[in-house]
Amino acid sequence: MTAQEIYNSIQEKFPDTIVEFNDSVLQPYIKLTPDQFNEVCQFLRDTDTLGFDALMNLSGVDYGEELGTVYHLYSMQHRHKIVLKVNVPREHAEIPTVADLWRTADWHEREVFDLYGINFINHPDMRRILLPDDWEGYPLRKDYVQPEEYNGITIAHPDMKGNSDEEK
Amino acid sequence: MGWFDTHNENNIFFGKLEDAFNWGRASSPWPIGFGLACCAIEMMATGASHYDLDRFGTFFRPSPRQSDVMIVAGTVTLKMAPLLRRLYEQMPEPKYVISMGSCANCGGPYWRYGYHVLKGVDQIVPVDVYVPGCPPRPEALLDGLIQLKEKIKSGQAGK
Amino acid sequence: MKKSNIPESQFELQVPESLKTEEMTISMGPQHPSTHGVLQVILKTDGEIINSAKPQIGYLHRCFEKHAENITWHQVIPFTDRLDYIASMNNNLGYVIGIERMMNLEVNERAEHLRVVVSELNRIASHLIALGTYGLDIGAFTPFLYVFRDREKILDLFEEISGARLLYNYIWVGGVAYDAPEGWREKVLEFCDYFEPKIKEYNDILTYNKIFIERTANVGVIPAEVGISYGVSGPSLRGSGVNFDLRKDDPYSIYDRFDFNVVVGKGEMGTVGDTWDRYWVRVDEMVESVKIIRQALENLPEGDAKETVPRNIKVPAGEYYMRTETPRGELGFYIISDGSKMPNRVKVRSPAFCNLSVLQAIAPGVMIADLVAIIGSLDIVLGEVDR
Amino acid sequence: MEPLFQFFNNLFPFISDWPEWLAHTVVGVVTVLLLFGFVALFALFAIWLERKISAHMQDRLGPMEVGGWHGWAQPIADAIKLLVKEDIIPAMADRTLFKLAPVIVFTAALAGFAVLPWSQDFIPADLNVGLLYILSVSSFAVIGLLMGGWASNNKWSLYGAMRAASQMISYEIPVALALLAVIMNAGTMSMRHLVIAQSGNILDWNVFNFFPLTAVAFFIYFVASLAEVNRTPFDLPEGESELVGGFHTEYSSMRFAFFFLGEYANMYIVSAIATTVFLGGWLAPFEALNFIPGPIWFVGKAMTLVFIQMWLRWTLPRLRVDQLMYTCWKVLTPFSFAIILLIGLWKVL
Repeated sequence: MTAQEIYNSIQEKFPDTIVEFNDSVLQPYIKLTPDQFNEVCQFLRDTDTLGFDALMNLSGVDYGEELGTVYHLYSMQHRHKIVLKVNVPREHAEIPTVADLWRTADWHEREVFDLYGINFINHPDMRRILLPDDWEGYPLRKDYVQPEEYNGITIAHPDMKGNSDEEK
Repeated sequence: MGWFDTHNENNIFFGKLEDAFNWGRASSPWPIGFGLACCAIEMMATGASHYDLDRFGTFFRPSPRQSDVMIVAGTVTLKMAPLLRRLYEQMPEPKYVISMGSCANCGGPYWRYGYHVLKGVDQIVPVDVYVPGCPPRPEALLDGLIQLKEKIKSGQAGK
Repeated sequence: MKKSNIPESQFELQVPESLKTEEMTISMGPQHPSTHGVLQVILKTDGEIINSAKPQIGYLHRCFEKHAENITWHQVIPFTDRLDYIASMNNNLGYVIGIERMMNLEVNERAEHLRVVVSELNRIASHLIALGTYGLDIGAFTPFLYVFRDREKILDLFEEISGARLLYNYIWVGGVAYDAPEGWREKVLEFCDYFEPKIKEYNDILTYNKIFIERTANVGVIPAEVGISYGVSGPSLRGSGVNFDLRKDDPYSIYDRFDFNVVVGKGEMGTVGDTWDRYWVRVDEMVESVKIIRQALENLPEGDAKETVPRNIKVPAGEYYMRTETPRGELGFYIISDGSKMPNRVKVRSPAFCNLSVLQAIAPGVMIADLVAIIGSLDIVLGEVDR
Repeated sequence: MEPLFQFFNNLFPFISDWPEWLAHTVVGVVTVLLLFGFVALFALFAIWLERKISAHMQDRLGPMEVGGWHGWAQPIADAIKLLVKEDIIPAMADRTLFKLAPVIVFTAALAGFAVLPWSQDFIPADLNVGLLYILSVSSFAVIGLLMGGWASNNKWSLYGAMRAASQMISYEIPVALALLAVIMNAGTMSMRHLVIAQSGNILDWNVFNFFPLTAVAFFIYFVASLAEVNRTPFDLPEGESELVGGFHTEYSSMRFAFFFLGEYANMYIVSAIATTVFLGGWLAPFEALNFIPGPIWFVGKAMTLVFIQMWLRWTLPRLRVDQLMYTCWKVLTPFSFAIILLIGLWKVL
């Protein structure tokens, strides 16, 4: 199935959720609203003609004004793929989880939460995964400032203070 | 500081005894099998057939209680640092630390933007020998170990 | 039609109610001989039987993605080395091809061939470590040293071509860092001749050892749909009988020109998808890799393989998800470029990360010794899990 | 102590002039010292040997540097190092049990040496229930392991201890039954008389006696004895890849060394029992070789079995707990019962 056809079938079922469809880039993507996202994913997975049974990748992205998550879906059966995007505002970053549909999303969403601070609604275990539980801030946001120390350990080496931008 | 350390200054017998002890310590440094990252693979390669650490009486122990040397092989992250310190504290005296690879020495390539990387394991445990490289070749680790032996024999290590 | 979701853990504990005792919580790792690095698994056990196993990761989180946003396109390559430090060449390849596709760059034939040869050699080296450490987990020490002996020979070849033993930084955008030195091709062929009979040696000492089979067959079965849902890929998924290999199914580089088989677990010793199958897929994949190497070297064109683009490249704005088949499975680089000299975002979809997440699904109900076998059979590299 | 006294009397005739109490005391003390020396030296040698053997099997060299020739001083250096290392007792450990455990393990191994018949004359204590004694004494070791694992207050140690207890107690049964098969024939439990009953050439040894029945019994004994001394493929109590160090995870310095020595001494004891019971003890395989003294044959045979134990260790993977129990209760025990039955029938018919 081509991206256009996938777009059409979503358009038919969930006409209000699609924000943007771009077919002219290397990998066509569909941008969706967060509202009915879980239902759309369920539809994509469980419709026989679509059959997206594998979530290849789930990544958080910082677009500047907005945060977003990008889902790369693949169908083992039909060997086609599609990219889904969901953008949310920085302050109130909440997206419905898809961890119940693709189990791999469980850890991926925790990772996005850990590094971007996007909260996934209905996720079974929304904790930090990579960083320690008492870490502050979301490091992969573009405006993240590296803290001075963590639990009494200096993060930046004493020798590199002052000349940090020299090598750039 | 044991009793011998304070009494061997002017005493031939204890001095010789201390030498014998140091020979024993230097001749069988058992490292704790504790790999952190890339360097751990080179550490394994050093222990394996081609380089064979066992020639020098070194073989890996799984438990910190039975080991003498901690080879910090790889990047120490801030999440790992307290655990590394605890492992060090679980080892019985006298104990030695070899810092293997750039990451353990100073943070290595994660020096600049590594918000979660400890810049040098010497911030949390005292290091006896630094082995440079990213990762160090097995020969370099062997050399580090021999340097440590020399240091133990002369009674300067682990202090 | 609504399909059922895969539950978090689908296996019921098989202990009779009358035998149940108090639950004990144990932390396995981060320093434990068989966690393959700094993985921590929180176990809840009932005697020897595991009720739940929750992997705790992040002890090797080295901020790769943050680095990638702050350094130039070329400077990211050495960092990709350090993701999956056992199979660095494959990691270089995935990232570099991603950029090349975004730039729409053609690579010359010799470089393509060399890339395939070094990737497959590295696949063998990586599978060798997987075999050896797996034997170690099961309690056999000697195979571990045998595989390291043979791995050294591959490392010698790599040292000759790239100058490094472990982290190569060899595959660059537009080509490779150095052309193969004179006589390298013959040495690789020599290695292939040496290596093929060795596989039989491993089979004798480990694969078909009765105790080894007893320990691994029917243990830690990953059913195909569970595996796919958890994002398991590579040999671990093929062990479950899924014929899915990106070298065939989503071809990159020049893999579509070679003739090789995709090895799929058949449940020869037990159930399809058990740990023995996953192990066996790796053993057999080494044979296939040798096949690919021979074909690639046979047609190795003359010419210059060095990269043709300047070091300070600018990738046109856009985004691309590039996935390649590393020894651990589907390694994806999701690269976003805003047209500047540095990437805007590089997200790594690491195979070991997804493979490890399946542990919580298949661990309940097995014994502690089996858990060790399962972790070993998933062949994780913590550098890649935590990035 | 009669044969022992005879032995020393032959060597040093003057001791018969001494008062009886003095002579017996001196002989006793000297024997104990000899045995202790042998155990310590043997353990050190076996550790060195195991490292060399494993190394050569694995395409490497093993200890080469310490002491010069092939690292012969390596175990001495290890011993010195362990001796002067800090002795850690974990804060929450049961201190008494923790200290006692390695002593019990080592003593149990040492006590077993009392009844080994080194030659026709040299046997420290010729008990008429020698075999029974050695079996019961060596099962004390399991108490030591259990105590050590429990007292450490470490969960991995506890697992190791539990595994050790279940494994060693279970495997006592096939060991005893396999030996019983031979005792039925020989009609004695004295270690010395068991060997004397095998006099002749190699075909008179018990292992070839009721061929193949006793040969199978020997095999069962050997397999079960591997489990008794926690050697691969039955090294579950300390299974490194599963339980870190098993029961000795928390042990450091000399206490750990005692566990280590105890393990190697136990290896020798089970091999020595097999030698005595099945392989003709100190006897030469052929009359023509009788000029070689008995102790050399005895130690030589036992060392061959020790070598096989090491060989197996570096070849085989480890079994799982349930498979271990399966092997014991559903394979070895029924087979040894069958052998006893068949030998009994053979004797009757």
